[in-house]
Amino acid sequence: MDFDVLVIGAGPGGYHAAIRAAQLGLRVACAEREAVGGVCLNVGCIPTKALLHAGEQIAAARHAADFGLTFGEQKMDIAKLNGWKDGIVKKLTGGVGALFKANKITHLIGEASFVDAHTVKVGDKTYTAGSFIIATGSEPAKLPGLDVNQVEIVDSTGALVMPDPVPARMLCVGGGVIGFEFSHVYNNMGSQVKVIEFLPNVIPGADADAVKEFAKSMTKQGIKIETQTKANRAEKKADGIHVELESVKTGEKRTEIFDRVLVAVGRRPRTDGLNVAAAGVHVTDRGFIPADQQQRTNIAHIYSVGDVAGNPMLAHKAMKEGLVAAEVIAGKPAAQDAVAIPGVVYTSPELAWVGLTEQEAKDKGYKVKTGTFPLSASGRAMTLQQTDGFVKMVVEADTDLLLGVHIVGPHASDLLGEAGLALEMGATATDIALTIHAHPTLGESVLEAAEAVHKQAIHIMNR
Amino acid sequence: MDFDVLVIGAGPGGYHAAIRAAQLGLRVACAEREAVGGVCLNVGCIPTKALLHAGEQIAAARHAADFGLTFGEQKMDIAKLNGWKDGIVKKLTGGVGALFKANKITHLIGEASFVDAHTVKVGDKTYTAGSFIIATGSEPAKLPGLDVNQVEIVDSTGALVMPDPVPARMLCVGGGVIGFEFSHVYNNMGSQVKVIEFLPNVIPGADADAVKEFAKSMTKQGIKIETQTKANRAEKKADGIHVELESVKTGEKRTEIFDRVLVAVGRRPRTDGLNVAAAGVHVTDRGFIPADQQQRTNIAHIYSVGDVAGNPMLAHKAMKEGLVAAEVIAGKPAAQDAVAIPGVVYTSPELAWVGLTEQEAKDKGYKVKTGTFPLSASGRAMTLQQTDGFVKMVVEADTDLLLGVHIVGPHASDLLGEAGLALEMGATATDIALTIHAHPTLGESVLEAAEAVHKQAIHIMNR
Amino acid sequence: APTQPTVQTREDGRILAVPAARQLARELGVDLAQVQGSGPNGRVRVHDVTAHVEGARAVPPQSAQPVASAPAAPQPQVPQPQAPA
Ligand SMILES: Cc1cc2nc3c(=O)[nH]c(=O)nc-3n(C[C@H](O)[C@H](O)[C@H](O)COP(=O)(O)OP(=O)(O)OC[C@H]3O[C@@H](n4cnc5c(N)ncnc54)[C@H](O)[C@@H]3O)c2cc1C
Ligand SMILES: Cc1cc2nc3c(=O)[nH]c(=O)nc-3n(C[C@H](O)[C@H](O)[C@H](O)COP(=O)(O)OP(=O)(O)OC[C@H]3O[C@@H](n4cnc5c(N)ncnc54)[C@H](O)[C@@H]3O)c2cc1C
Repeated sequence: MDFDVLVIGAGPGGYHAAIRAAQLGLRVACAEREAVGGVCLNVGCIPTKALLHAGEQIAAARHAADFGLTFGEQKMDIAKLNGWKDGIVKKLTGGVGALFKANKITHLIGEASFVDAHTVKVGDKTYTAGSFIIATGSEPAKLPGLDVNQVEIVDSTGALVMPDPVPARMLCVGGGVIGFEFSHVYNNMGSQVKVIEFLPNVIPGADADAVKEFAKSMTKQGIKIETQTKANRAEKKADGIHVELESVKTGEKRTEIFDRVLVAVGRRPRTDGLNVAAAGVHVTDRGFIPADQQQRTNIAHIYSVGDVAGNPMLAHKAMKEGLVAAEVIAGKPAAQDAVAIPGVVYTSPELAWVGLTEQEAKDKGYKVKTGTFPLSASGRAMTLQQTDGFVKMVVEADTDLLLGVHIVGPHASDLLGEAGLALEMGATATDIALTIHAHPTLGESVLEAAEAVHKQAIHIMNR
Repeated sequence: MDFDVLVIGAGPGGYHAAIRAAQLGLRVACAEREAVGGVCLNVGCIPTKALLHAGEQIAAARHAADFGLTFGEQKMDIAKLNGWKDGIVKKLTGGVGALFKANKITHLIGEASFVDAHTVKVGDKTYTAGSFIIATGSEPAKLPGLDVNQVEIVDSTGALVMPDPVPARMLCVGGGVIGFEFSHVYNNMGSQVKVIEFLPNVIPGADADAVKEFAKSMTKQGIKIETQTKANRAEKKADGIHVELESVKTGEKRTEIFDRVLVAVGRRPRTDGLNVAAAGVHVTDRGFIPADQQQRTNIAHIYSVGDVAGNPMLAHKAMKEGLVAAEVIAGKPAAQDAVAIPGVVYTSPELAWVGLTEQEAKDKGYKVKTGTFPLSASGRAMTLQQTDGFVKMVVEADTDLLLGVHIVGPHASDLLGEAGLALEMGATATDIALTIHAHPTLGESVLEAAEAVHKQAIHIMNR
Repeated sequence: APTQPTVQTREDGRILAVPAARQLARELGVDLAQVQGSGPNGRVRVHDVTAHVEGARAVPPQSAQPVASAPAAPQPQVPQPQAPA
């Protein structure tokens, strides 16, 4: 046996699994056919956040006039922007490479495919291992009629390279997390951005009130949102890309012209080239390789983690599952038993949530109480010049048990730490309300939302 | 009896007490001789944070060059800056006034003084009440030899009015929280700033490692820090304010010249004009009016909350104590039983902590383990261009019980929410390590610090 | 009759209890030091306090049990949080 564990894919799921397995004393290999770090570090979480930060600094410079700070002519060096972003990616992927070395993980370069349930081929070599962890991730879903050429019509990977000049008119097809993050970037960079979404609401999965507040702020910032709208086809002409849009409700069609079209209509699991059939691993109709709470597939010594294992396709879920798989293989009592998996849209304001939405809680039969505290009443938000948003808490009425927290606002993702821990600890709104939160912080709004559940928030009237 | 409760002072301690008492159905009055909102809203927490934000935007604009965003000539309209800051204060104090009205709290304008244990005089009227809450706060301590004139030699209140032009050379006497917040503001505004501190370390009370990391970043940003140094006297001359500085260790003296000197050497409780003696309320030698866990003074129906009740002099402590006093008076089972009171320096990076420092834990006899995760290994910190700092966790070795969390970094104050809740809930490092934290967030560094306690952080080598 | 549970006391004298449990104990006049915590390190949660009260109520009041004879103890409406499925 060449290795105790062979991990396929070095995205967040795979590299967390590999490192934890090595920490636990196992002999570990990790195969990767593209770049260490996977989608997340190379063309996902990290480069988008870099661009979002840059875009937000442009907006911040504009708002600085409110307190008397003004600037002369502003210049954006697009090549430098792309280079800076790439530098961060390189630093992080280089870091993962260094961690592989330091943890004595064998990095197998190339595409891995199963020969049988105990053997994997990478390049022209075959390797045996006691356990395998499939962490092959996902790729952008395609939309018929809109062929991605990564120039005018791009997917999330193409959209990461900011063109020079910035497109004047930008269409984002898909009003999910990824679509809005890019729309926010391009809007701040100066594009006129329209987002279309097939469903009646953007950011499916988030709390309806939170989505409403979020969409209001995006609209105020200049992003046009059209729900229940689809894009049928796109054609490049001299004056731009002609896109046929259709109202889902009325069937009415019209053509609009854009300079760049982003297709962001979801992601699908990736198992091409992996030849899992040779190992007898079950793949669902939709291409997922499902796993149990220990991340085991139908074949007991083959594990599946991350995007390929199922929804939600989020890096922190992949990481958790990677750690669980590694620990289980090392004989530890690990399980993916999380009460809730947080979600974040890293725009400004951010939209961040963890746990049940009000509607989900009701659908599950909970008797629900909610408490909401608007950031317009937060002193800290005022000093940060960012008062759009609120904290909303969903609580089981009889027991006061926290069920979900939904935040629109600056640093919302940082406030999720408390909310997530509270859910995992089985905390009540009272536990949060009785905990001293530093003043003046955005976290006080979490406290006030908990107080609002009991109609005892201090800085608003409780009705 | 005119009122069920008469609150003296409308700072955060007083106004929280008044509003909660009203929410609980009591007839409430609140006396205030200056401005509603107290030190905190008028000349403390809020205006400093406004100035800090403005200063940080200047620094951010400079760092934007890293990703290709440059600006022409930058102008700071100081009058507008002061006006913007005052506007936020006005909005918040106006808000408290509106909450008083909406909650039917009688606002008594003027200085309150006890006539006897059941009667208070405000202006030329006397009022009786069932209970009294003393929330008279604190004021800046004075330093012999440095007479505050609020022009060249200022205390924190004078320092809040940014002069035009900004002083070229600024001395801050006192390296505590308030001193550093102002030093950071003035440094970002373009002053050459020196901070002197009598003690061997700045930010007394914070964890030694955290203070070291914090001071390193402040120094890197251009603030000169001299510890074990005191200021003996200051004299205004034609070329500036001549200040005699003395080394505490060697006794060596020298004179340096500044354009503005800030005296920030602590605060002292304020009971002048209150005539507590008439009520028989005990006052300590240092001027505090101590209270028990229910905020009762030695006189059972007279309560004391906030700065006047004792250290730490922090707004969120005042708020908590205000709520407790009100609830106790209303017959509720409240107590000031907080495990820990957080502290924050709102500079960039922020220094924020809650619970025991490593040294305090050791001094209390705990067998201690620690875990530290540097922000230089955080992807989120990189995208925010703010990688100075770390998260340090102090844990009881045998039980894994969390004892303290110490953070230097951006949004550190927002991350305290999780840390504070964890302490109050009696959480272990394992509880935090097993909770999914969204990626990419700064909160992941809290998770990684918890993992580091167990030598299992993913993004660093654990030694 | 059930005997008083032996409650581990920590060396630092701290009784580990979540904030809501501390508040409920005050409300019901329960001495937290007498409550057996079900969490890690003996951490007391809300349901531990209610279970303690119910256990005490099942036993005829004795002078040794301050819980049942606490004057301020109202008829408790006992919340019992359950983790969501
Ligand atoms: C634009 C964008 C922004 C995003 N932002 C966020 C965010 O902010 N937060 C968040 O939580 N999530 C975000 N995501 C989602 C996140 O990137 C994924 O959930 C995460 O990368 C999944 O990790 P993984 O390890 O399962 O797979 P991946 O990251 O997809 O990695 C799989 C790896 O396996 C390799 N591989 C596949 N097949 C083989 C094979 N046969 N042999 C060898 N190697 C193979 C691939 O080359 C790849 O490197 C974003 C995604 C995108 C596209
Ligand atoms: C520059 C600065 C920055 C600060 N930043 C922070 C921070 O970021 N976070 C934090 O937690 N804390 C901060 N503090 C400390 C914080 O302001 C105090 O802890 C807080 O204001 C205390 O609240 P209090 O209600 O006890 O008293 P105060 O806010 O001092 O209010 C007392 C009120 O009582 C009134 N009063 C006094 N005597 C009488 C009388 N006899 N009759 C009628 N009225 C009377 C006063 O006029 C005053 O309005 C800061 C302080 C300063 C100076």
